[in-house]
Amino acid sequence: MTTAIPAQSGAVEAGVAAPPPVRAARGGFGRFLIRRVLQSLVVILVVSVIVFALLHALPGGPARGVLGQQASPEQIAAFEAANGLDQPVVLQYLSFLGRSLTGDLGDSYLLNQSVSDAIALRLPKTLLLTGLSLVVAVLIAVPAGVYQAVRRNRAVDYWLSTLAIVAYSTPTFFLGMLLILLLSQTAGLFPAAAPQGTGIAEVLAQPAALVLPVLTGAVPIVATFSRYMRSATLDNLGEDYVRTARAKGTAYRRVVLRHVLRNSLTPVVAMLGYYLPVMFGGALVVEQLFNYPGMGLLFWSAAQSSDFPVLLGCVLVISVATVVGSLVADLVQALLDPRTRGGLR
Amino acid sequence: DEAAARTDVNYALPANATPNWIVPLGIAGKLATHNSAITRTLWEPLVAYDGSEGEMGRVASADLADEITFSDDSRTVTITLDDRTWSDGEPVTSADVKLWFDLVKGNTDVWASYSEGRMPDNVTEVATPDEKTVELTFDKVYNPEWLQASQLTLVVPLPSHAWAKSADDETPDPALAETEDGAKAIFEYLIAQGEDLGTYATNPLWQTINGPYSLTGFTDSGQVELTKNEKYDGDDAASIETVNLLPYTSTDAEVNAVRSGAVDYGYIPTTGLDAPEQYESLGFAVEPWAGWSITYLPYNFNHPELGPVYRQLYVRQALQHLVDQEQISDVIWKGAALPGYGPVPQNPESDFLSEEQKANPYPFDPEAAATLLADHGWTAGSDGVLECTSPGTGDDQCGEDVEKGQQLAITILAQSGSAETDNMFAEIKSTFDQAGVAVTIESAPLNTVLSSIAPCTADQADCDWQLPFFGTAGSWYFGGYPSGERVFGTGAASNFGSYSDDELDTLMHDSTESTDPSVMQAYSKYGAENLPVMWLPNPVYQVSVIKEGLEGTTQDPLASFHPQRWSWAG
Amino acid sequence: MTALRRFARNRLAVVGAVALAVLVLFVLVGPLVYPTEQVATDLGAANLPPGTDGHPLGTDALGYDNLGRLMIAGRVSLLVGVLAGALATVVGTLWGAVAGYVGGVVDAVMMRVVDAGIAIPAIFLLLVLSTIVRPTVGMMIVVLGLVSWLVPARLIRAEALSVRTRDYVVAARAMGATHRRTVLTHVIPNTVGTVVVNATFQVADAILLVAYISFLGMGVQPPTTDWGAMLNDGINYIYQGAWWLILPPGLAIVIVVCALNFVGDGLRDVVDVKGRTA
Amino acid sequence: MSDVVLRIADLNVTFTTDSGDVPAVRGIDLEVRRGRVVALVGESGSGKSVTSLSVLGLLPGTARVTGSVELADGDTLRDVVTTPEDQLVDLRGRVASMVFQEPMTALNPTMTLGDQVAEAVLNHERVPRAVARERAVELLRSVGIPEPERRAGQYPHELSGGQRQRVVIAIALACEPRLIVADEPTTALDVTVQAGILDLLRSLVAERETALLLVTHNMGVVADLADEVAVMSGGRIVEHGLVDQVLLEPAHAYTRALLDAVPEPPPASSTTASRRSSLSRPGSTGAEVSTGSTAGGDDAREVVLDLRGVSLDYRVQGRHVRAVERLDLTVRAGEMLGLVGESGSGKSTAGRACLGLLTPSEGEVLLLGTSVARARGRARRRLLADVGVVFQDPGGSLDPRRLVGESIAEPLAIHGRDGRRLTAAEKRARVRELLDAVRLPAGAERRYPHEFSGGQRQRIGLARALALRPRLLVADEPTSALDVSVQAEVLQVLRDLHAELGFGCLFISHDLGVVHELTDRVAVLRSGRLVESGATADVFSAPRELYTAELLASVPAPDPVAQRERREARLRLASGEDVAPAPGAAR
Ligand SMILES: Nc1ncnc2c1ncn2[C@@H]1O[C@H](COP(=O)(O)OP(=O)(O)OP(=O)(O)O)[C@@H](O)[C@H]1O
Ligand SMILES: Nc1ncnc2c1ncn2[C@@H]1O[C@H](COP(=O)(O)OP(=O)(O)OP(=O)(O)O)[C@@H](O)[C@H]1O
Ligand SMILES: [Mg+2]
Ligand SMILES: [Mg+2]
Ligand code: NI
Repeated sequence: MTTAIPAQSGAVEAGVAAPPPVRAARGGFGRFLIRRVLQSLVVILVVSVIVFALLHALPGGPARGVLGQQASPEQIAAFEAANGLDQPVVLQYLSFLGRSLTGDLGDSYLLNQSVSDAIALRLPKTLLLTGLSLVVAVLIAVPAGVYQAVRRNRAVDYWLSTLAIVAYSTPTFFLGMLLILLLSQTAGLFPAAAPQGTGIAEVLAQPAALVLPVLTGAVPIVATFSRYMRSATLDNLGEDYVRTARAKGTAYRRVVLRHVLRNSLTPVVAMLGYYLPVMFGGALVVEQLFNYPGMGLLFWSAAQSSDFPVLLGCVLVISVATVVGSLVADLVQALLDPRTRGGLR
Repeated sequence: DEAAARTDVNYALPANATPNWIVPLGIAGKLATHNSAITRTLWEPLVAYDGSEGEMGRVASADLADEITFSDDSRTVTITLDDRTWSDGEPVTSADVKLWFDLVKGNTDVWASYSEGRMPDNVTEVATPDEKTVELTFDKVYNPEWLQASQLTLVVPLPSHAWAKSADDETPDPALAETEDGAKAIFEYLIAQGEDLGTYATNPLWQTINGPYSLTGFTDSGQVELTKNEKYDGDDAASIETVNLLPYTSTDAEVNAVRSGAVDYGYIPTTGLDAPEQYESLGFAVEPWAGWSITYLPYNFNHPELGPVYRQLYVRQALQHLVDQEQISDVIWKGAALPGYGPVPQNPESDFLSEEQKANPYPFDPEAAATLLADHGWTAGSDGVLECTSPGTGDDQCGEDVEKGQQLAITILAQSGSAETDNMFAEIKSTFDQAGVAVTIESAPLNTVLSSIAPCTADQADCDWQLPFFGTAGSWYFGGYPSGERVFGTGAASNFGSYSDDELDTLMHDSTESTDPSVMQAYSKYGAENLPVMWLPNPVYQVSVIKEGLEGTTQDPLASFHPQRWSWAG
Repeated sequence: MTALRRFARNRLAVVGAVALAVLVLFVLVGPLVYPTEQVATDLGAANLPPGTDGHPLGTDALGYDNLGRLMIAGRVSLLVGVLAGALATVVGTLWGAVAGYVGGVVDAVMMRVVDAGIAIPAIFLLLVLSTIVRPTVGMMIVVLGLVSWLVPARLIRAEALSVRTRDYVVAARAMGATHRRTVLTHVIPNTVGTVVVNATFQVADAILLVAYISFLGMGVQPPTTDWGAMLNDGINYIYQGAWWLILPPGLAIVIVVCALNFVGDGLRDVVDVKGRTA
Repeated sequence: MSDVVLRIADLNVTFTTDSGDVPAVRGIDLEVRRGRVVALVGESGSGKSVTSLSVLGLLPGTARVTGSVELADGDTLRDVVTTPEDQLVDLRGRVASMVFQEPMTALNPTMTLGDQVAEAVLNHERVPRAVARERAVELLRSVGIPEPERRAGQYPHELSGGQRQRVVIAIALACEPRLIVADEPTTALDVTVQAGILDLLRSLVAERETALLLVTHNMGVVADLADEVAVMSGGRIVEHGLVDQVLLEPAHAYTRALLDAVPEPPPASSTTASRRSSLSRPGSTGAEVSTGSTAGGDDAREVVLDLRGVSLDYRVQGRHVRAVERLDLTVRAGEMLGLVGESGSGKSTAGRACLGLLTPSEGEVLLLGTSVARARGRARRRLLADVGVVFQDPGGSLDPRRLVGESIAEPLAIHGRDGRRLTAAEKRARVRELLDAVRLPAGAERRYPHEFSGGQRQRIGLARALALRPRLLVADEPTSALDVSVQAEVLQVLRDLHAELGFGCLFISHDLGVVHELTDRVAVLRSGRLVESGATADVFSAPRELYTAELLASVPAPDPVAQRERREARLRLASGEDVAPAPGAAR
């Protein structure tokens, strides 16, 4: 082990020769950020290498998938030559890397679109829908989880737990179908399709159509987050500081909201960091079920049809989202819990 | 009534397949049927040959040819053109046909429908004696039916007065296409324009049309709006004012749209055939749309161990006896797949189909299968799996190259992702297992299956696949003329299992190059009896739901839609 | 003994444990009590509604008795679900706890590995894997574990970051405890709430994922099946109102996950010694 | 209505635990009147904290309460036992407030201290947030937190134990309640600060007629502050009376035993005649003998701990703050070194550095001759096998999710003994032995830390530190939460063990009495610097530094009369400091 002694507590950074006080602060965080960005670049690079390698490990190459079973060997050869697939993988990767650096992600084999266009078209829509789901979910799940923890082992807690589990173990697809069947086709309250149209504005102009897809996307997240929230809140309710806060005459509700809530957000924050790539990657099932072509569908069909440029483009977008999500989660946690700030160095 | 008042139709495109090409010159990856169907409503082909009128044949009203006359020696064909004009008022002329030939000839490397020795290679001369006549000379004698159904149909007269240029600001000059470089430049230009999806509804190039519809809307998400072409002067005029082609992300999304009334002509999953009432009560007719296709499992005749076994006709017969096509079609596919017994598509019926194929030479009969195998020296081993115990070439022996102790154990590599396919193979496994033929099912996505079954020889390492399936949406779709040289011909690219049979080769050769019309039937008979592949029920193109009152919706087995024939009753 | 009693005091946990036991009996002993043909298909008796011909839950598209099928399917689902869930939880928890506890370079490297794992979409990984591996139950468990340990790793690391600043962890360190010991006896037990919640989700995920990877060709092979696949097949019949194809597998999954969750809660109660203060 | 602020009648509290019911309080009656200070003393684990918690209705859910606890709100008496939670909220902090025994964990780790204090103000007064925050700063100042403006923005983990305790006190004072229940409010405080806090409390009582229920084990504090004393033992009040009477003429045998156990306070200062307690502990002679031998300078003994010019920094809001400056310390085998000093002076920090938990920014820590900072892996573990540790925070340093038995056995599990793993039975036997040594009942090993009283937890920590046979013991306030009788016994155990094993010991404490009695040499820290060190007897009898003298003078004596004298002496000293610094005061 050559690392710093782990047990050193959070903000303690003993042993570093004291640099000038004020610059130390900015330097510390600044250096942390720089280091994280560098690490992130490495992650993205590694991911692209892995994905590239895996793609090329697939038997047969993309030509069959793109051209279909009727394609002749000449056509396949022509396709491979045209797309540089006949070159050594390393060269292919380097040229991909070179182009990506200039912002050119190449052209889709199948869509008759450049990859950046294809992504630019779908990303905002996906972000909007999954983002809304996430916001709705957090707004419901956090209070629900806290409430359950406060009512631990009472009937409400059991019922909400069961509900969360049922919601979670129902395939999203089935859930969406049920919602459509009940709220759309039987009750006629909302349309069965998500808002159609290209722009965000157009989508937002049809709020009724957003209800079902957002709900379908939100339910599993509510189930997840509320469970984690309940558990973390339970942990914190047992801490001594809760007693101190109560002794001050802080109402229990306020104790929970002001003290316990913040300290219990750790798992939810970690999960939120994870949902960022999910948001960028799209929610396939919701997109499929509600006729809302987004990133999920783009990626899925590209994977199915070996549309390598699109696949790689999507993976790049998702990796950026991942590293950003992980960084944001770390920062938010450090913000919430001063003891963990040592990790930011 | 309500239907009569409507002037538009909403048609659901196949799930997760947004249109992305309208130029009548196909390039790789842009050949999806819905693309060509849209193209055909804008530009009529020289010869239309399809099943849109109930049986396969030429549909003269939908093409630009007037008369097609073959010379006595069948080497040349003279085509006179209908008296038609482009939407900008220019007449459709023989030069427009010539432009197509020039462009395709100069760009065989990129034109996606190219196949060596076929169009345009087999045309040695394109003569245009006058404005309305085209004379094609072929390199040898071909079957005229074949020529009409699968070669001339490829030709789409192009507006030479508008398209024969290589840049926006050039003046079109048909002569440019006659040079090789010129042809390349024009082709490139047109393709480049075609790659700009956003301008499909506005690019002036695509406004010069001669079909019953014009393209008035094309969104990024793939929604297409076709509006009746007022300048159309042919026999196939549209009745519906506006046709909206709607893209869907999945069958479920589409079904929801159908149920909410957003779609007039759509499709449902096969399970819908179980209880059609649920759609009928919504005012839809449920109609399976049979495709002009066959579905099969290719035997890998070059598999190191099983190849010799597959090469025994009696083995193939026995295995075919074990496939209960009727039950599978009825119960598992609920009628959304139709039994197929040979190399010729059986729906709709045609003159190509032989009585023998129709009658199914190898009906489901486990006992017959058992007898066949037992008679050739196969006995069940201790694990119940049949084993060759009597190798040799005698009549009651396993046959050439089949070794003693060879087990009849087959791994089927099946396309994944469809409940019907999964169930079909579960059923096949069950019956095969009971007959002592051990079956292991592996499944993989279509792409993976297709990528791992290239034709191979026994000494190649990746020649280990045994019996693959890639036919959830039909294994092979034919053009108008269902000749199988590309699938079953010795050494053909799509002859994955390396089947090779002299007699079938001859029959297939004749089917394109002899003028004897009965040759296809002979081919159908031989293919049904000799079993180059294992025949399976052929899934329909889709199970359509069509709004009551929408007429003229005869479903073309070539899977193309012809909105100009549609109309609202009343 | 006290742990058992503490567990038993949570009545729902006991109910959960009993439900799990009953389910295990159902899938293991059930077929002995209620034998049905689950190998050979019978298309002649396919798609029967409940109650016909002595099929209490009807038959499926291949003519298998649905009740019997539920039992057979449960074997795969329970085995894969629980083991894959356990694998993902164990690997993820250890990974996250070590990263969070040790910190520094080790943490950076370990968490960047997790980032990379999350950045490679699972669909894609499964797709590639499906062309490489042969689908066996063991393989499925490994593959499912492989794609699902990342989230618990992140979660537990976040918790470990704060647990490691606690005095009792510092104390362990001062006593010369190895990283291994500290992580196993102090860090992980004090993140148990999150671990337990995550574990139940992992099991639910795994059971449903089995059906999903069948789609990619990595699922169980006929004539075996699993609850997720049964449920997926059944959903196709949703508009026909064929509840008997949807509800039984759906309920089975929900019961397993619910039961595990309640058992998890019970376990939590065992470890969560402080209990309620309110 | 009379002046009664709190009336406890027939209070019974029983805890439900896995190992059966634990009766903690068995029928006590107590009354606290306006302006009176009632001290609750008694054996560790006798139910003092439980009683005080019940006053505010803060007992955990596992407690069953019968009887009545009435609080006077204006003119009405309200029974806390039956009042629903939402109405209690109004009483807490306003009518009665509480100082918790274990300050280390009593504060919310993620909220700034200023906010936590301000919250108490905001709960009962409608004032703007900014005003509340200013008030918080003032409160922090009044409890003697240095640089309160800056500290208000800090988080609890950035404070020393004593500082945290003062924050907790500040919170309790925030709304000027009619009753303050203070559970060992000065355990973590050094004597000077303690004296300040006591002065503060005394003035509150005098000026605002605040009633004070003071739980403490420090007889000096009792003598200094209390009007009445109630002595608890085994959940009952065994004796109750006025302070002079109880302390000087104890009636109950237990009280007598308790007073007997009070360690002899060090001489108040060079200028004050120390009034030795008539009942000197017999063991103290032994200590003095060993002191004598050390003073003689036996440098041949192995050095087990060597701090050479060690400086330690913390990082606070991005700035490096020096907590310890060039500290030199040596502890030899068999030697006990007392480390004393004001709260926040860096004692615990130095202790942590000895264990390698902090890396010095300057200097070097040699543990048993090896640098801890450089030892890694197995070597480090082997090194630490010979070191016993007691943390300042007895509650926090025990894993809440492990049984006490497991915690005590942990060093055994980590290191084994004599290079060999112990069997479960051996471990169990050793745990019993240790529990017995620190006077915890058998069966304690099967309970969880939170089920114990503060003093009991502290003994658990001590037991853990002694589980192996250490060559060096680093003990950070190991007896602060113990009542004198238990403390005496525990110290005796320590002494016996020391005699047997001959370990070196760094004994961090603010209890100068204990230090005086136990240690051979003493080092005095102030603001992170070593200001004085030498043989304990010498330093205490003739401090060279004024600071040391001040420390000594602040030690309260367990005799009310004597304490009054000491207090005056201290005040004289404090004012004298301004006039004429003592000669030789090197600042
Ligand atoms: N984690 C930390 N971060 C920042 N400052 C700290 C931290 N821990 C302690 N300090 C500061 O360092 C100084 C010394 O603290 P230390 O805990 O060593 O005091 P101490 O002598 O043990 O006091 P006490 O007797 O009150 O426990 C104090 O001013 C304290 O505020
Ligand atoms: N939550 C609990 N569960 C079970 N037993 C408890 C609990 N809290 C306290 N006890 C027990 O109740 C008794 C009284 O504890 P209390 O904390 O009142 O002691 P104390 O007089 O304050 O002692 P000390 O001086 O050591 O703090 C002890 O024996 C303790 O073990
Ligand atoms: Mg106490
Ligand atoms: Mg301290
Ligand atoms: Ni290490």
